[in-house]
Amino acid sequence: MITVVLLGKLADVAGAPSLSLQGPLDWAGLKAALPDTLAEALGDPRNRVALNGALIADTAALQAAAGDEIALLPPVSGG
Amino acid sequence: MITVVLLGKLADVAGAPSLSLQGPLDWAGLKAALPDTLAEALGDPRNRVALNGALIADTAALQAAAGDEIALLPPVSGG
Amino acid sequence: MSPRPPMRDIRLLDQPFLPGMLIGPFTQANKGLGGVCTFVGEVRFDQGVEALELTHYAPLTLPGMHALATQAFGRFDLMGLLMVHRVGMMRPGEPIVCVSAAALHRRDAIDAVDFCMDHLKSAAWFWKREKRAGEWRWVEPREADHSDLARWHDPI
Amino acid sequence: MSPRPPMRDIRLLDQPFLPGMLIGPFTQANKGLGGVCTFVGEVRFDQGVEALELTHYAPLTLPGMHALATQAFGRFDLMGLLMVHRVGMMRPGEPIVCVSAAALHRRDAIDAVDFCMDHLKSAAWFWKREKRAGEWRWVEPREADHSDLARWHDPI
Repeated sequence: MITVVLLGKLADVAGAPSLSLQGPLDWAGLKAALPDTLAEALGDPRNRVALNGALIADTAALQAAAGDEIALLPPVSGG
Repeated sequence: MITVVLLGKLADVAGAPSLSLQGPLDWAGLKAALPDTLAEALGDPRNRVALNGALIADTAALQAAAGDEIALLPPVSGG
Repeated sequence: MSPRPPMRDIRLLDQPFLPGMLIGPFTQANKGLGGVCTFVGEVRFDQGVEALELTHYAPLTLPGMHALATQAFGRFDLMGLLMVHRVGMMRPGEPIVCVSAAALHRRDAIDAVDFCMDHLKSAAWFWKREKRAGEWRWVEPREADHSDLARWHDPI
Repeated sequence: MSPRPPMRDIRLLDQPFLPGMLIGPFTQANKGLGGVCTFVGEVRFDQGVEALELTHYAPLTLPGMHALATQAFGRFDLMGLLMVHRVGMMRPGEPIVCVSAAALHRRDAIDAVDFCMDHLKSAAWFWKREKRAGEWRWVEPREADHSDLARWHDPI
Protein backbone atom coordinates (compact mmCIF):
# COMPACT_ATOMS: atom_id res chain seq x y z
CA MET A 1 0.00 0.00 0.00
CA ILE A 2 0.96 3.63 -0.53
CA THR A 3 0.26 6.04 2.32
CA VAL A 4 -1.11 9.41 1.28
CA VAL A 5 -0.67 12.06 4.01
CA LEU A 6 -3.01 15.04 3.81
CA LEU A 7 -2.02 18.32 5.37
CA GLY A 8 -4.02 21.39 6.32
CA LYS A 9 -7.45 21.77 4.75
CA LEU A 10 -6.80 18.82 2.44
CA ALA A 11 -7.26 16.59 5.49
CA ASP A 12 -10.71 18.15 5.99
CA VAL A 13 -11.60 17.64 2.33
CA ALA A 14 -10.57 13.99 2.62
CA GLY A 15 -12.19 13.60 6.03
CA ALA A 16 -9.00 11.93 7.28
CA PRO A 17 -5.33 12.82 7.86
CA SER A 18 -4.16 9.99 5.63
CA LEU A 19 -5.38 7.42 3.14
CA SER A 20 -4.02 4.10 1.92
CA LEU A 21 -4.02 3.39 -1.79
CA GLN A 22 -2.90 0.53 -3.97
CA GLY A 23 0.38 1.17 -5.79
CA PRO A 24 2.08 1.79 -8.06
CA LEU A 25 0.75 5.28 -8.79
CA ASP A 26 1.79 8.20 -10.92
CA TRP A 27 0.18 11.67 -10.57
CA ALA A 28 -2.74 10.89 -12.88
CA GLY A 29 -3.27 7.54 -11.21
CA LEU A 30 -3.23 9.15 -7.79
CA LYS A 31 -5.85 11.74 -8.71
CA ALA A 32 -8.03 9.06 -10.26
CA ALA A 33 -7.79 6.97 -7.09
CA LEU A 34 -8.73 9.84 -4.77
CA PRO A 35 -12.28 10.96 -3.91
CA ASP A 36 -13.54 13.53 -6.44
CA THR A 37 -13.57 16.51 -4.04
CA LEU A 38 -9.97 15.82 -3.06
CA ALA A 39 -8.81 15.33 -6.65
CA GLU A 40 -10.47 18.65 -7.44
CA ALA A 41 -8.77 20.43 -4.51
CA LEU A 42 -5.43 19.16 -5.85
CA GLY A 43 -5.98 21.32 -8.94
CA ASP A 44 -4.69 24.35 -6.98
CA PRO A 45 -1.21 24.91 -8.48
CA ARG A 46 0.09 26.21 -5.12
CA ASN A 47 -0.06 22.71 -3.65
CA ARG A 48 3.23 20.91 -3.22
CA VAL A 49 3.87 17.19 -3.19
CA ALA A 50 6.48 15.25 -1.22
CA LEU A 51 7.51 11.65 -1.82
CA ASN A 52 9.04 9.92 1.23
CA GLY A 53 9.70 13.27 2.91
CA ALA A 54 11.31 15.03 -0.06
CA LEU A 55 9.51 17.69 -2.07
CA ILE A 56 9.21 16.83 -5.74
CA ALA A 57 9.68 19.61 -8.25
CA ASP A 58 7.19 18.38 -10.82
CA THR A 59 4.15 16.22 -10.14
CA ALA A 60 4.51 14.78 -13.67
CA ALA A 61 7.58 12.97 -12.36
CA LEU A 62 5.74 11.28 -9.46
CA GLN A 63 6.24 7.52 -9.34
CA ALA A 64 5.15 5.87 -6.11
CA ALA A 65 5.24 2.17 -5.28
CA ALA A 66 4.05 0.06 -2.35
CA GLY A 67 5.60 1.25 0.93
CA ASP A 68 6.07 4.83 -0.28
CA GLU A 69 4.58 7.86 1.45
CA ILE A 70 3.08 10.67 -0.61
CA ALA A 71 2.34 13.95 1.22
CA LEU A 72 -0.07 16.47 -0.27
CA LEU A 73 0.79 19.93 1.04
CA PRO A 74 -1.53 22.88 0.51
CA PRO A 75 -0.14 26.44 0.74
CA VAL A 76 0.84 27.25 4.31
CA SER A 77 -1.09 29.73 6.40
CA GLY A 78 -0.20 33.41 6.47
CA GLY A 79 1.59 35.24 9.26
CA MET B 1 31.23 74.91 49.33
CA ILE B 2 31.16 73.60 45.78
CA THR B 3 31.40 69.83 45.28
CA VAL B 4 33.62 68.71 42.42
CA VAL B 5 32.88 65.13 41.33
CA LEU B 6 35.67 63.35 39.48
CA LEU B 7 34.89 60.50 37.14
CA GLY B 8 37.04 57.76 35.63
CA LYS B 9 40.77 58.31 35.66
CA LEU B 10 40.34 61.90 36.87
CA ALA B 11 39.45 60.42 40.26
CA ASP B 12 42.81 58.63 40.25
CA VAL B 13 44.64 61.80 39.29
CA ALA B 14 42.92 63.63 42.14
CA GLY B 15 43.34 60.72 44.53
CA ALA B 16 39.68 61.07 45.53
CA PRO B 17 36.24 60.72 43.90
CA SER B 18 35.28 64.26 44.89
CA LEU B 19 36.68 67.48 46.26
CA SER B 20 35.16 70.47 48.06
CA LEU B 21 36.14 73.95 46.96
CA GLN B 22 35.22 77.49 48.02
CA GLY B 23 32.81 79.22 45.64
CA PRO B 24 32.04 81.07 43.56
CA LEU B 25 34.12 79.63 40.71
CA ASP B 26 34.32 80.08 36.97
CA TRP B 27 36.35 77.70 34.73
CA ALA B 28 39.65 79.56 35.24
CA GLY B 29 39.02 79.81 38.97
CA LEU B 30 38.25 76.11 39.16
CA LYS B 31 41.46 75.10 37.39
CA ALA B 32 43.47 77.44 39.61
CA ALA B 33 41.91 75.90 42.73
CA LEU B 34 42.62 72.30 41.66
CA PRO B 35 45.89 70.41 42.23
CA ASP B 36 48.30 70.98 39.33
CA THR B 37 48.17 67.41 37.93
CA LEU B 38 44.40 67.54 37.84
CA ALA B 39 44.29 71.00 36.24
CA GLU B 40 46.70 69.66 33.63
CA ALA B 41 44.55 66.55 32.97
CA LEU B 42 41.60 68.89 32.37
CA GLY B 43 43.44 70.23 29.33
CA ASP B 44 42.21 67.24 27.30
CA PRO B 45 39.50 68.77 25.07
CA ARG B 46 37.52 65.50 25.13
CA ASN B 47 36.59 66.08 28.75
CA ARG B 48 33.03 67.20 29.43
CA VAL B 49 31.74 69.23 32.36
CA ALA B 50 28.36 69.05 34.04
CA LEU B 51 26.89 71.57 36.45
CA ASN B 52 24.23 70.19 38.79
CA GLY B 53 23.72 67.15 36.58
CA ALA B 54 23.43 68.98 33.25
CA LEU B 55 26.21 68.98 30.67
CA ILE B 56 27.43 72.45 29.80
CA ALA B 57 28.27 73.19 26.19
CA ASP B 58 31.14 75.58 26.84
CA THR B 59 33.38 75.64 29.91
CA ALA B 60 33.83 79.40 29.39
CA ALA B 61 30.23 79.74 30.54
CA LEU B 62 30.77 77.90 33.84
CA GLN B 63 29.56 79.84 36.89
CA ALA B 64 29.30 77.80 40.06
CA ALA B 65 28.28 79.05 43.50
CA ALA B 66 28.15 77.50 46.95
CA GLY B 67 25.94 74.39 46.98
CA ASP B 68 26.53 73.61 43.30
CA GLU B 69 27.96 70.34 42.02
CA ILE B 70 30.50 70.33 39.21
CA ALA B 71 31.25 66.99 37.54
CA LEU B 72 34.40 66.50 35.51
CA LEU B 73 33.85 63.75 32.95
CA PRO B 74 36.75 62.28 30.96
CA PRO B 75 36.03 60.45 27.68
CA VAL B 76 34.16 57.21 28.33
CA SER B 77 35.78 53.85 27.80
CA GLY B 78 35.58 52.06 24.49
CA GLY B 79 33.26 49.14 23.82
CA MET C 1 36.38 31.95 18.51
CA SER C 2 35.23 29.25 20.80
CA PRO C 3 37.28 26.06 20.51
CA ARG C 4 34.32 23.76 21.02
CA PRO C 5 31.82 23.00 18.25
CA PRO C 6 28.84 25.34 18.12
CA MET C 7 25.83 24.21 20.11
CA ARG C 8 22.61 23.61 18.23
CA ASP C 9 19.28 22.86 19.89
CA ILE C 10 16.36 22.48 17.47
CA ARG C 11 13.03 21.21 18.75
CA LEU C 12 9.38 20.89 17.92
CA LEU C 13 7.27 20.71 21.06
CA ASP C 14 3.68 19.52 21.25
CA GLN C 15 3.22 20.75 24.82
CA PRO C 16 3.34 24.26 26.36
CA PHE C 17 6.84 25.43 27.31
CA LEU C 18 8.39 28.12 29.49
CA PRO C 19 11.01 30.02 27.48
CA GLY C 20 13.01 30.74 30.64
CA MET C 21 13.45 27.01 31.19
CA LEU C 22 15.16 26.79 27.79
CA ILE C 23 17.11 30.06 27.74
CA GLY C 24 18.70 29.68 31.17
CA PRO C 25 20.38 26.35 30.41
CA PHE C 26 21.17 27.50 26.85
CA THR C 27 23.00 30.56 28.20
CA GLN C 28 24.79 28.47 30.82
CA ALA C 29 25.92 26.02 28.14
CA ASN C 30 27.62 28.78 26.15
CA LYS C 31 30.33 29.81 28.59
CA GLY C 32 32.37 32.77 27.45
CA LEU C 33 29.69 34.31 25.29
CA GLY C 34 29.54 38.07 24.84
CA GLY C 35 25.79 38.21 24.43
CA VAL C 36 22.60 36.27 23.95
CA CYS C 37 19.67 37.52 21.92
CA THR C 38 16.33 35.82 22.32
CA PHE C 39 13.00 36.25 20.62
CA VAL C 40 9.86 34.69 22.05
CA GLY C 41 6.65 34.85 20.05
CA GLU C 42 3.31 34.26 21.71
CA VAL C 43 -0.07 33.36 20.32
CA ARG C 44 -1.80 36.72 19.98
CA PHE C 45 -5.16 37.51 21.49
CA ASP C 46 -6.78 38.11 18.10
CA GLN C 47 -10.41 39.14 18.22
CA GLY C 48 -12.48 36.12 19.18
CA VAL C 49 -9.76 33.51 18.77
CA GLU C 50 -10.12 30.85 21.47
CA ALA C 51 -7.41 28.48 20.30
CA LEU C 52 -4.90 27.88 17.56
CA GLU C 53 -3.69 24.59 16.15
CA LEU C 54 -0.51 24.12 14.16
CA THR C 55 -0.10 21.00 12.04
CA HIS C 56 3.18 20.14 10.42
CA TYR C 57 4.64 17.39 8.26
CA ALA C 58 7.45 16.03 10.38
CA PRO C 59 9.66 14.69 7.55
CA LEU C 60 9.95 18.25 6.20
CA THR C 61 9.72 20.44 9.30
CA LEU C 62 12.70 19.41 11.40
CA PRO C 63 15.09 19.08 8.43
CA GLY C 64 13.91 22.54 7.32
CA MET C 65 14.73 24.01 10.73
CA HIS C 66 18.13 22.31 10.76
CA ALA C 67 18.89 23.63 7.28
CA LEU C 68 17.99 27.13 8.49
CA ALA C 69 20.26 26.72 11.52
CA THR C 70 23.09 25.67 9.21
CA GLN C 71 22.53 28.80 7.13
CA ALA C 72 22.59 30.95 10.26
CA PHE C 73 25.85 29.37 11.46
CA GLY C 74 27.35 30.01 8.03
CA ARG C 75 26.25 33.61 7.93
CA PHE C 76 26.90 34.75 11.52
CA ASP C 77 29.65 34.06 14.00
CA LEU C 78 27.66 32.09 16.57
CA MET C 79 28.53 30.00 19.59
CA GLY C 80 25.10 28.47 19.94
CA LEU C 81 21.63 28.54 18.43
CA LEU C 82 18.36 27.44 20.00
CA MET C 83 15.26 27.16 17.83
CA VAL C 84 12.06 25.83 19.36
CA HIS C 85 8.61 25.84 17.80
CA ARG C 86 5.30 24.68 19.18
CA VAL C 87 2.97 22.43 17.23
CA GLY C 88 -0.46 21.19 18.23
CA MET C 89 -3.14 23.07 20.13
CA MET C 90 -2.33 26.40 21.77
CA ARG C 91 -4.25 29.11 23.57
CA PRO C 92 -3.71 32.87 23.23
CA GLY C 93 -0.79 34.00 25.39
CA GLU C 94 1.14 30.74 25.07
CA PRO C 95 4.66 30.85 23.63
CA ILE C 96 4.69 29.55 20.07
CA VAL C 97 8.31 30.12 19.05
CA CYS C 98 11.62 30.79 20.79
CA VAL C 99 14.87 31.53 18.98
CA SER C 100 18.01 32.31 20.95
CA ALA C 101 21.51 32.98 19.63
CA ALA C 102 24.71 33.19 21.65
CA ALA C 103 27.76 34.91 20.21
CA LEU C 104 30.93 36.70 21.19
CA HIS C 105 29.57 39.89 19.65
CA ARG C 106 26.10 41.30 19.99
CA ARG C 107 25.62 42.12 16.30
CA ASP C 108 25.94 38.42 15.38
CA ALA C 109 23.52 37.37 18.13
CA ILE C 110 20.86 39.95 17.24
CA ASP C 111 21.14 39.51 13.47
CA ALA C 112 21.01 35.71 13.73
CA VAL C 113 17.73 35.85 15.68
CA ASP C 114 16.31 38.34 13.20
CA PHE C 115 17.40 36.14 10.27
CA CYS C 116 15.99 32.94 11.78
CA MET C 117 12.66 34.54 12.63
CA ASP C 118 12.34 35.97 9.11
CA HIS C 119 13.11 32.59 7.52
CA LEU C 120 11.41 30.19 9.91
CA LYS C 121 8.08 30.41 8.11
CA SER C 122 9.59 29.45 4.79
CA ALA C 123 12.00 26.87 6.25
CA ALA C 124 9.39 25.02 8.30
CA TRP C 125 5.86 24.76 7.08
CA PHE C 126 2.96 24.96 9.48
CA TRP C 127 -0.73 24.78 8.72
CA LYS C 128 -2.78 26.85 11.09
CA ARG C 129 -6.37 26.51 12.27
CA GLU C 130 -8.15 29.00 14.49
CA LYS C 131 -11.09 28.30 16.75
CA ARG C 132 -13.66 31.09 16.97
CA ALA C 133 -17.04 30.72 18.63
CA GLY C 134 -16.37 27.00 18.95
CA GLU C 135 -15.61 26.51 15.24
CA TRP C 136 -12.28 25.59 13.72
CA ARG C 137 -11.25 27.32 10.50
CA TRP C 138 -8.03 27.12 8.46
CA VAL C 139 -5.99 30.30 8.19
CA GLU C 140 -5.50 31.08 4.52
CA PRO C 141 -2.11 31.78 2.96
CA ARG C 142 -0.97 35.37 2.52
CA GLU C 143 0.59 36.53 -0.70
CA ALA C 144 2.95 39.00 0.92
CA ASP C 145 5.36 37.43 3.37
CA HIS C 146 8.23 38.46 1.15
CA SER C 147 9.32 41.86 2.40
CA ASP C 148 10.94 40.43 5.54
CA LEU C 149 12.81 37.83 3.51
CA ALA C 150 13.95 40.33 0.89
CA ARG C 151 16.00 42.11 3.57
CA TRP C 152 18.49 39.24 3.52
CA HIS C 153 19.02 38.87 -0.21
CA ASP C 154 21.73 41.49 -0.55
CA PRO C 155 25.19 40.10 -1.15
CA ILE C 156 26.92 39.56 2.18
CA MET D 1 -2.63 48.69 20.13
CA SER D 2 -2.74 48.16 23.82
CA PRO D 3 -5.08 50.51 25.65
CA ARG D 4 -2.83 50.80 28.70
CA PRO D 5 0.21 53.08 28.81
CA PRO D 6 3.45 51.46 27.69
CA MET D 7 5.46 49.87 30.47
CA ARG D 8 8.95 51.19 31.09
CA ASP D 9 11.41 49.61 33.50
CA ILE D 10 14.81 51.32 33.59
CA ARG D 11 17.33 50.35 36.25
CA LEU D 12 20.94 50.60 37.26
CA LEU D 13 21.93 47.71 39.50
CA ASP D 14 25.02 47.57 41.67
CA GLN D 15 24.60 43.86 42.44
CA PRO D 16 24.64 40.76 40.19
CA PHE D 17 21.28 39.97 38.58
CA LEU D 18 19.65 36.99 36.88
CA PRO D 19 18.14 38.11 33.56
CA GLY D 20 15.44 35.45 33.81
CA MET D 21 14.21 37.02 37.05
CA LEU D 22 13.59 40.26 35.14
CA ILE D 23 12.35 38.93 31.80
CA GLY D 24 9.76 36.53 33.23
CA PRO D 25 7.82 39.21 35.13
CA PHE D 26 8.36 41.71 32.29
CA THR D 27 6.78 39.30 29.80
CA GLN D 28 3.94 38.52 32.21
CA ALA D 29 3.29 42.23 32.67
CA ASN D 30 2.77 42.74 28.94
CA LYS D 31 -0.34 40.63 28.38
CA GLY D 32 -1.39 40.39 24.77
CA LEU D 33 2.05 40.92 23.29
CA GLY D 34 2.98 39.31 20.00
CA GLY D 35 6.63 38.92 20.84
CA VAL D 36 9.44 39.79 23.21
CA CYS D 37 13.01 40.31 22.11
CA THR D 38 15.73 40.29 24.74
CA PHE D 39 19.44 40.91 24.60
CA VAL D 40 21.67 40.00 27.52
CA GLY D 41 25.32 41.02 27.43
CA GLU D 42 27.84 39.38 29.71
CA VAL D 43 31.29 40.45 30.86
CA ARG D 44 33.57 38.68 28.42
CA PHE D 45 36.42 36.44 29.48
CA ASP D 46 39.06 38.69 27.93
CA GLN D 47 42.61 37.46 28.23
CA GLY D 48 43.73 37.88 31.81
CA VAL D 49 40.85 40.06 32.97
CA GLU D 50 39.91 39.13 36.53
CA ALA D 51 37.28 41.79 37.16
CA LEU D 52 35.66 44.82 35.64
CA GLU D 53 34.37 47.92 37.35
CA LEU D 54 31.90 50.37 35.86
CA THR D 55 31.59 53.83 37.36
CA HIS D 56 28.84 56.21 36.34
CA TYR D 57 27.64 59.70 37.19
CA ALA D 58 24.11 59.11 38.44
CA PRO D 59 22.65 62.54 37.56
CA LEU D 60 23.44 61.86 33.88
CA THR D 61 23.12 58.08 33.56
CA LEU D 62 19.51 57.38 34.47
CA PRO D 63 18.12 60.44 32.63
CA GLY D 64 20.19 59.35 29.61
CA MET D 65 18.65 55.87 29.71
CA HIS D 66 15.15 57.34 30.09
CA ALA D 67 15.73 59.67 27.15
CA LEU D 68 16.83 56.66 25.07
CA ALA D 69 13.71 54.75 26.12
CA THR D 70 11.58 57.71 25.06
CA GLN D 71 13.29 57.70 21.66
CA ALA D 72 12.66 53.97 21.30
CA PHE D 73 8.97 54.36 22.18
CA GLY D 74 8.71 57.14 19.60
CA ARG D 75 10.41 55.15 16.90
CA PHE D 76 8.92 51.68 17.41
CA ASP D 77 5.46 50.45 18.29
CA LEU D 78 6.20 49.00 21.72
CA MET D 79 4.11 47.74 24.60
CA GLY D 80 6.97 47.63 27.07
CA LEU D 81 10.67 48.26 27.38
CA LEU D 82 13.06 46.96 30.02
CA MET D 83 16.58 48.40 30.18
CA VAL D 84 18.86 47.27 32.98
CA HIS D 85 22.57 47.97 33.31
CA ARG D 86 25.05 46.87 35.93
CA VAL D 87 27.42 49.28 37.62
CA GLY D 88 30.12 48.50 40.17
CA MET D 89 32.38 45.48 40.30
CA MET D 90 31.72 42.52 38.02
CA ARG D 91 33.44 39.27 37.18
CA PRO D 92 33.71 37.67 33.72
CA GLY D 93 30.52 35.76 32.88
CA GLU D 94 28.24 38.06 34.86
CA PRO D 95 25.39 39.80 33.02
CA ILE D 96 26.21 43.46 32.47
CA VAL D 97 23.23 44.62 30.41
CA CYS D 98 19.73 43.39 29.65
CA VAL D 99 17.37 45.07 27.20
CA SER D 100 13.96 43.57 26.51
CA ALA D 101 11.21 44.92 24.28
CA ALA D 102 7.63 43.66 24.06
CA ALA D 103 5.51 44.50 21.04
CA LEU D 104 2.55 43.30 19.03
CA HIS D 105 4.85 42.67 16.08
CA ARG D 106 8.24 41.04 16.11
CA ARG D 107 9.94 43.60 13.87
CA ASP D 108 9.29 46.37 16.43
CA ALA D 109 10.54 44.22 19.31
CA ILE D 110 13.75 43.13 17.57
CA ASP D 111 14.56 46.55 16.11
CA ALA D 112 13.94 48.31 19.43
CA VAL D 113 16.44 46.05 21.21
CA ASP D 114 18.96 46.55 18.43
CA PHE D 115 18.45 50.35 18.57
CA CYS D 116 18.75 50.54 22.37
CA MET D 117 21.89 48.41 22.44
CA ASP D 118 23.51 50.54 19.73
CA HIS D 119 22.66 53.77 21.57
CA LEU D 120 23.10 52.74 25.19
CA LYS D 121 26.80 53.55 25.19
CA SER D 122 26.23 57.10 24.01
CA ALA D 123 23.08 57.64 26.08
CA ALA D 124 24.55 56.46 29.37
CA TRP D 125 28.20 57.02 30.12
CA PHE D 126 30.22 54.42 31.95
CA TRP D 127 33.87 54.55 32.89
CA LYS D 128 35.43 51.12 32.87
CA ARG D 129 38.39 49.71 34.80
CA GLU D 130 39.82 46.25 34.28
CA LYS D 131 41.77 44.23 36.81
CA ARG D 132 44.61 42.17 35.35
CA ALA D 133 47.22 40.39 37.46
CA GLY D 134 45.84 42.18 40.50
CA GLU D 135 46.15 45.67 38.99
CA TRP D 136 43.32 47.97 38.04
CA ARG D 137 43.64 49.93 34.81
CA TRP D 138 41.20 52.29 33.05
CA VAL D 139 39.94 51.20 29.65
CA GLU D 140 40.74 53.96 27.17
CA PRO D 141 38.16 55.48 24.82
CA ARG D 142 37.87 54.13 21.30
CA GLU D 143 37.56 56.48 18.37
CA ALA D 144 35.32 54.24 16.33
CA ASP D 145 32.04 53.39 18.01
CA HIS D 146 30.20 55.17 15.23
CA SER D 147 29.41 52.52 12.64
CA ASP D 148 26.69 50.93 14.77
CA LEU D 149 25.10 54.31 15.43
CA ALA D 150 25.26 55.37 11.78
CA ARG D 151 22.81 52.55 10.92
CA TRP D 152 20.01 54.52 12.54
CA HIS D 153 20.57 57.94 11.00
CA ASP D 154 18.55 57.35 7.84
CA PRO D 155 15.28 59.23 7.68
CA ILE D 156 12.53 57.10 9.20
